[in-house]
Amino acid sequence: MTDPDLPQPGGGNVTSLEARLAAEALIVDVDGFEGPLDLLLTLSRTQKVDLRRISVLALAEQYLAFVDQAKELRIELAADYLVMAAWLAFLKSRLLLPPDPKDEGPSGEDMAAHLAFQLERLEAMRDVAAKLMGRDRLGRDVFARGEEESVARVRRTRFTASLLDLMQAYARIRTKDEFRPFVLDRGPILSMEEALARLRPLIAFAGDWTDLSAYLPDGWQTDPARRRSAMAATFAASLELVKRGQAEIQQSETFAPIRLRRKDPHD
Amino acid sequence: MTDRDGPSDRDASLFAAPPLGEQERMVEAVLFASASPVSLKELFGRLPHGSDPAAAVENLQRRYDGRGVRLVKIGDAYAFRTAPDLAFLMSRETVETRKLSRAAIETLAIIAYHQPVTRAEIEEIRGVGVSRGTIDQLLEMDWIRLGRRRMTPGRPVTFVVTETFLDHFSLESARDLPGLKELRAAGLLDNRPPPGAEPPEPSENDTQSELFDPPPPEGEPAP
Amino acid sequence: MTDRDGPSDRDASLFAAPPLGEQERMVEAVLFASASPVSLKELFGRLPHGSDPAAAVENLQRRYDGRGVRLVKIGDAYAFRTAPDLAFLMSRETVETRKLSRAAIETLAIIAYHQPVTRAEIEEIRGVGVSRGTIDQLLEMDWIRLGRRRMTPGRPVTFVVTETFLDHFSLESARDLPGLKELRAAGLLDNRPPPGAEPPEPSENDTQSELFDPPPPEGEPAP
Repeated sequence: MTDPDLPQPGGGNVTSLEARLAAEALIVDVDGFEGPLDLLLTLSRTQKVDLRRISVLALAEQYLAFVDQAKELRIELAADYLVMAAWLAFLKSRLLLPPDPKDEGPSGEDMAAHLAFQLERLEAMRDVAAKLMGRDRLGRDVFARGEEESVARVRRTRFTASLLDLMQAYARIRTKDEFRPFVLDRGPILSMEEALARLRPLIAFAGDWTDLSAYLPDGWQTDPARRRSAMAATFAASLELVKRGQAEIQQSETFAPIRLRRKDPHD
Repeated sequence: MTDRDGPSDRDASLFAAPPLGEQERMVEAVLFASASPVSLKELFGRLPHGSDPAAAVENLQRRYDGRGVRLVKIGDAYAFRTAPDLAFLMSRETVETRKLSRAAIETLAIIAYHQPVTRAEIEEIRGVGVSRGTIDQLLEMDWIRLGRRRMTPGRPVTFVVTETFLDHFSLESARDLPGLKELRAAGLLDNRPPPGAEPPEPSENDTQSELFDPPPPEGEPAP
Repeated sequence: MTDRDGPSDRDASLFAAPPLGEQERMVEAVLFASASPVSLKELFGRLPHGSDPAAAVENLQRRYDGRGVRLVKIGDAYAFRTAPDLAFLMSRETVETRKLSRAAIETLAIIAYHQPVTRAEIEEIRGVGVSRGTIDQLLEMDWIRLGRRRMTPGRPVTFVVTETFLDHFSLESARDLPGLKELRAAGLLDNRPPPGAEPPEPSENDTQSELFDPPPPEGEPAP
């Protein structure tokens, strides 16, 4: 798997036996890799140099050789490994061919530098993750009060919920809503009973003259068919309220807005 | 009891007991971290060979004399206890926590995601009525409060979440709550019941698991 | 908080704060009794009116310096913890902590060092998708929480570490993370987009955030 065509900086002391063993170990462990970047980082270690001085070209070669070998051994590689292989093949051609002045886009060097940065950053994160896990940890190195004291005096129930509860509850409601059976959806007809049931509590607050159209239910104003039905039903319902002496109605001239207000029983 | 092992003792010279001050620190840490009172015999077993826990306990007891906590003897064991005159400070420790009901958590979620939201809107989103007690409970917990009245006929009151709510859920603002798509992407939207909750009715569970295959529905503003 | 009311203040003379030594005992008792850190704000609420818990904590911290238990600061809160050098005595107290997967450990480290960080950024750094359940697990352990939404297209949610995280890893604040300065100096915490990358296209994921676009209304008490 080490590529004989490519010089390996600092890697000259790797005997072919070691290399073969390493290659086999990689094949066996392919499931253990966490994605192409992880594999690249492992491959880069065979170069035995500081990640900042790594040969990205050699690394690309190593990766492509690895993918070829996996194919030969009929190991099913996940799509992202193949995407990375395609990208590295592209990068390799960019690095080997003289730059085409007409070609726009990033240079091979920039792309290689970014890959080196990504590898360095991933390794740095792994280092600090290990350092973090090695710190004095609660319950292992330092300890909290073992016997919390509580004086049983005030017994108060406190209700609580976690953020997960909250988010899951919301998801539950909203996804349920999406699948509301179609038949339950309201048709374009608002019945007078519905309009009356709606208007009755609303009118109780309206001491001032208010345009009838303001009482149309939400979502019924835009669609003309729904609007007509809602307007008719609401108008009929308002007449019913007037008849019962609960409201007053007026229209200043023909086609002017119809206005409605609460009628106080004491008036 | 203080000088059991003379310097002639071979073990003691090989594995010299730590100085008494150090033993005192050790006893202090062990008693502090232990979930129940610790006997002298147990301390003897846990401290380095040749230690004298009785002397260490005695010194410690003097050190904590008059402090906010005391080293007290319970039976033949020792433990730290709050000084009796400060017991009044501890009364808050005894709260019993209970999970919020499903109706309450759903109502709360709708308020958090759609605030300011009216009661009618909550009912519309939940698809069932919201009992007065649920709103009252959330108000009493100081997780929701009244917002501006909606400028629509009837001028219904709206509900919004409070600072206390944000505090409890460690949120900087309600806007930071993830949307449905994000919930799904984060793997939070699955049909596993939330920890501690009773499993949802099977019928609903079935519907839900089917919901995750079609393109994710968007959260849409309440009407 | 620091300047206690002078004797001229009528309230202060009626309900005079206890002397600082007494306040110290009170803080000691409250912190000793609690296994989890107690914030200054909470101490302020529990101590008698006019107390200065900050000063009391400072005195206490000095008092416990070098003892078997120490008074440590965790974010804005304080707790007593056993001295790390005595861990060897505590084998009996050790609780088997849940084994975290390598993916979870790395994700946690990335959140800690890059916070606030979006899921996409975590995936970019690790070079692999964050598996379902990893974020979930860290949230459940209360080691991470939601931060502010990123003000970029799509307004993705971000993650930050919690006080529980700091407490667990004996950190006073996230600034004390090991190697943080070196990483920053080496530019490894920069958000460096890949060369030639298109600026991320606005995602259609924004429905939810639009919900919150109008400024949150001020609550006015119901008449």
